[in-house]
Amino acid sequence: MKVAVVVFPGSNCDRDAVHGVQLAGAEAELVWHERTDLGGADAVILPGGFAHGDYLRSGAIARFSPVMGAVREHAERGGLTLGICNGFQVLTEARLLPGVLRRNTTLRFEHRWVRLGVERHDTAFTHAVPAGMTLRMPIAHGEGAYWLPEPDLDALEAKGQVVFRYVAPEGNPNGSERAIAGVMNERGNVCGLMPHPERASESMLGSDDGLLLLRSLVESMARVEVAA
Amino acid sequence: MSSAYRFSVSIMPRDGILDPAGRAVEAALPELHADNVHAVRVGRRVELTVESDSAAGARATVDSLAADFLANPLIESWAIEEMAG
Amino acid sequence: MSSAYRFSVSIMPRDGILDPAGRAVEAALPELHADNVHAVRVGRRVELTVESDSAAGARATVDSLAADFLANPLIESWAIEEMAG
Amino acid sequence: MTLAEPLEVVPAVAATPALHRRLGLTDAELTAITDLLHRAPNDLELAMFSVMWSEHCSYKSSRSLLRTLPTRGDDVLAGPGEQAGVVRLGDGLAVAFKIESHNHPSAVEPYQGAATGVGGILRDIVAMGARPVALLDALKFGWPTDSATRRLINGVVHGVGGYGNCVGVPTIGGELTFDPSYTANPLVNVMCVGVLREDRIAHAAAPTPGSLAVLYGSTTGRDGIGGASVLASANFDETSAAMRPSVQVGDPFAGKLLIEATLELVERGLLEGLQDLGAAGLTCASSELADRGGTGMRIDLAAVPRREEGMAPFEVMISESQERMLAVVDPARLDEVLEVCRRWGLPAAVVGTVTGDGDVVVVDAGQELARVPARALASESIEIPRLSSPPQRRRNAPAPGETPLAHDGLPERGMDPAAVLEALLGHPNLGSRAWVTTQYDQTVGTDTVAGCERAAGVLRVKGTKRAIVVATDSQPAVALHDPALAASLAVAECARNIAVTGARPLGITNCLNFGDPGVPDAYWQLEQSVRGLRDAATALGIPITGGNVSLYNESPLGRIAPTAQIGIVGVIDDVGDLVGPAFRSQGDLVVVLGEGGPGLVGSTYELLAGSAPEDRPPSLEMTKELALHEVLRRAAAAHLLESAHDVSGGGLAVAVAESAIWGDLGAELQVAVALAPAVALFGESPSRAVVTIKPDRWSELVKLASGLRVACRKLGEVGGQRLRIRLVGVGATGAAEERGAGVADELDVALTDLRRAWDHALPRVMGEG
Ligand SMILES: Nc1ncnc2c1ncn2[C@@H]1O[C@H](COP(=O)(O)OP(=O)(O)O)[C@@H](O)[C@H]1O
Ligand SMILES: [Mg+2]
Repeated sequence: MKVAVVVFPGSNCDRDAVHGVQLAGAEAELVWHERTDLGGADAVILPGGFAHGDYLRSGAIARFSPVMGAVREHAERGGLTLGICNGFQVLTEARLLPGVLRRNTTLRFEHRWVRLGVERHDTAFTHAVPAGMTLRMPIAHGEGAYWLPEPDLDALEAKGQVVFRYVAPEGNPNGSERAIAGVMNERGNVCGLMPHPERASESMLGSDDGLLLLRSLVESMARVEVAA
Repeated sequence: MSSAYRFSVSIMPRDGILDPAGRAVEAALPELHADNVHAVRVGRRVELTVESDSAAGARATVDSLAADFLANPLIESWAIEEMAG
Repeated sequence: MSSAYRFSVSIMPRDGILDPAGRAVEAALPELHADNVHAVRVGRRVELTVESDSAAGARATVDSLAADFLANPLIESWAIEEMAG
Repeated sequence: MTLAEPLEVVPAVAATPALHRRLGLTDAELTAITDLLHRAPNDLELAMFSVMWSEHCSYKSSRSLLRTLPTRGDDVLAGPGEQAGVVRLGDGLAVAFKIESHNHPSAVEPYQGAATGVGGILRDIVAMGARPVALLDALKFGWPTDSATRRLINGVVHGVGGYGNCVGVPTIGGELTFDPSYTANPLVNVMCVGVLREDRIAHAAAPTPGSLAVLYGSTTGRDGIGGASVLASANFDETSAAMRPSVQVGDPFAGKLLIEATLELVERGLLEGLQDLGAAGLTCASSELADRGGTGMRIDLAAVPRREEGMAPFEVMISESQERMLAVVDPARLDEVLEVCRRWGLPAAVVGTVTGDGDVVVVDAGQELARVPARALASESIEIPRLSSPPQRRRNAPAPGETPLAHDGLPERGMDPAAVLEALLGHPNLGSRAWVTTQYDQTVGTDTVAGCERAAGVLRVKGTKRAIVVATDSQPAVALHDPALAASLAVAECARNIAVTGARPLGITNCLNFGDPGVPDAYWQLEQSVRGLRDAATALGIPITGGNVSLYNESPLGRIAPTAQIGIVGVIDDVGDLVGPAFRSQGDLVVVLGEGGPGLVGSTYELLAGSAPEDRPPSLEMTKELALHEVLRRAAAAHLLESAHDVSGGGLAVAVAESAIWGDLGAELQVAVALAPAVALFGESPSRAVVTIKPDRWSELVKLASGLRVACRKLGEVGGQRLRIRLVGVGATGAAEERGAGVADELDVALTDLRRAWDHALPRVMGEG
């Protein structure tokens, strides 16, 4: 079982994601953005960073990278796809996930340890998280304010697509609508979140709560049938 | 036989969408003794040159570039202008 | 007896000054099948309303705001336009 | 038109001074150049000399002083003269580190100045073949009471973050100090730390004639033309606004690609030599590579990839366009090198050839435009002897043996120690830095064990048990009175920050920020600081592996406080031995190691309350400092310590309060007052640390400390949600009588109040709290 970690020019959490996946017990391979295949990986992670400098809007340029064709196919076949931070931004720009990540309402880059409430424990990305547990992880981004028009937010919540929310005591760090920190697609195989589980995967670094998410992904990989 | 057309694309937050950057400018105005200024919105401007056989073709290129790439239609509106010269 | 004047301020990297955003956008164009586009520059656009007794007074306010606050003359140039309505 | 036109032929309006002067060269320097070349230089050569002989590149006023610094050590793999110092870490790994200033560019364009400062120091580290793993930023501003200063602060902090966050290097420390002397001349000093394999160290030399010089990274434009000579070595004022030089703009995205491409080139062993392009651009890189290799280099201007049209030869040669590197490549490996650059999307071109004749030669379209001995531009550039004289009025530390003042003559009357403690914690120089540090990515790289907000940043090294510990400090307030003492104090404090974690120091880097060296008392400040730096480093046995000098830090408002910014990198061999600064558990004993002395001058307390006219800065005894560090390290290795925090800004009371705030646990303590309560509680006398231990380890700690002659005194116990400090002893009683009735002899304050003061210190002054 293997996870592909996509490397865009400007990705900077790619090696961190590989390290996290290894801690979760699976193999990981870096896949350069010019490739048009995922090397037969069972799941794919779009890591954090500043793909193509994030100059226009976060993720706007990366969405057109050649590898995104393969990511889209993988996702459409039901393959597990996780976007972390910049990876989440790329997935929304590519319309693989709903919503927009706007500039933080603080107008600043925010590096903070936050706490995440897990709204769904029955997903491929969260099943290892014990019920009622909140997760401590860092955020590190300038554009992470989740936004959708009101009616769409209602629909998103009704369909159970909100997976993570910022909760007390630190609360909502970036002005996200309804404190949304992470969402998934309707089918439940594509998920994105702004906080960094891979940076919270060893207690020495302050928390290992994030490892629960990576372990969920790795365990789910074995179970998910990806259509040929 | 193509010519060069230069355009500007002005991309602004859509009406009704919160614009924290605009608000921040407004908040700074009193210190600058410019409290007679309000309704500030902050957006982006992109200038580019298109090589095309026709003005219409050039315009079509910018139209699609703006809608698919330069702006995010969910939150931004945009206006395209041909620039002199 | 003051009226409201609305202006746009277009702020662009000065000629000769590196424009990393423009460069990154330009580098991405082939993947968008838009290799007929070049000379991309990315800047900012600010829209604002000034209350003033006169058009000239309003204009003066925007002039000084642009030069002292909105733009840095060392690396940016700007153009001010009065907007209709 | 190849060769030297006599200068008189330079078309000049009557009032225009000669070209060499406009380029910042003196008549004497022109004569020296003419002697070196045995002829008059042409304009291009003059431009090359002007940038290479600027203070920034030549260190012409400081070189003779820097030579006195201790630079050797068993573990030093590269010292001063390289792009960065490199010291052995263990397990076949080494650390590269350096600190550098970007003061003047940041004053002009705060965001870009700070961002390109980060980019520049990152490339120095990468040029050693190291992967950057940490940044620290030491920032100095005037009081943020006006909107201009606040914008400056905002711009600089955004700039540091804008570059560092984007390239994915965590910022794990720094300093933020406010002092009116920095109002018009802020200091932006950035330190970078990188890790490399010992056997993969890259050298900035071109030893083999016939090898190729490959310029890769961004294209060359007119960025920072004149930056080296105008921005970095002349004071600027209103009048220079007219001749504003073109500011460098950073592109962190290109910077990130440059890092990755360079590390791949180094890792695959494709390079013979490597240097980043910083000040003086291609002129500096080509002449230094050749000079260090004992060779020459022929640069073909036509081959340089450009961003702009119509650039003059001198513009190409001195351009400071960012994100560029010059690599020396064996022709047989050229294709591989170019392929790596192409894959990372970086323009690359062969722009020169290494030659055997010792000259840097510039050609364009087959025509020779300049020919200068590489060593004349680099290692043998001029030195200027400077006059030194101490200023009239100053207050230095008491000489050894001199009796300290019995009483500091403080405004004790009416002092409520709890209110003073809250004021200190809420002081912008001491309060929480979160307003700044939350704008920096501190955890990218998944190695950050401790980021900003602690005395030292700690990074574990994957694949080993080790951790790198790093800190930066300065003492400008003391330096106004005694620059030598201040430099020593900064070294001592910085090394103490390393020692409290249990780590041992590996090397020192420093950034010397001073005024105009042509003014004798400004030069005296520099000279004294170097002396203090040397003495402290020698006493602690830590080699100085590099640094940076920034002069002409003056504005119409005056000269900055002399600022020797010290950075130290240390290692802890087993990260399991790491000690943190926060109180850990109820019932732990609070112990102070080391003994305080008098002297409130230069302290934060002095900023609030003033000091007596006859008072002095505190004195420093390096043997005591070293002994303290030894106790801290051994105690950490023996797992004696629950926590350890150094006593520095704000004194003992602030040290205890910080440990309490971070641990969310109060304490009940007794402090003996020998001189005056303010000295005991808030004096910043060095060589002290506050540690906590389990009660049953007390005798072990006493034995260890007394064996090394370090005072060890029980203060009390950790517990509760209040900080209570009872003042006891001679000084307390006397002072209490003087203070009169109704004033507490006891400090008793809730942790929540202390935390609130500390949290709001910066937001309050930045107008956001
Ligand atoms: N500009 C800054 N950037 C990053 N970290 C900073 C900055 N200023 C201060 N810090 C961090 O805040 C903490 C407190 O700084 P300081 O009071 O100088 O510490 P100390 O007195 O222990 O040396 C340190 O961890 C320092 O690294
Ligand atoms: Mg300090």
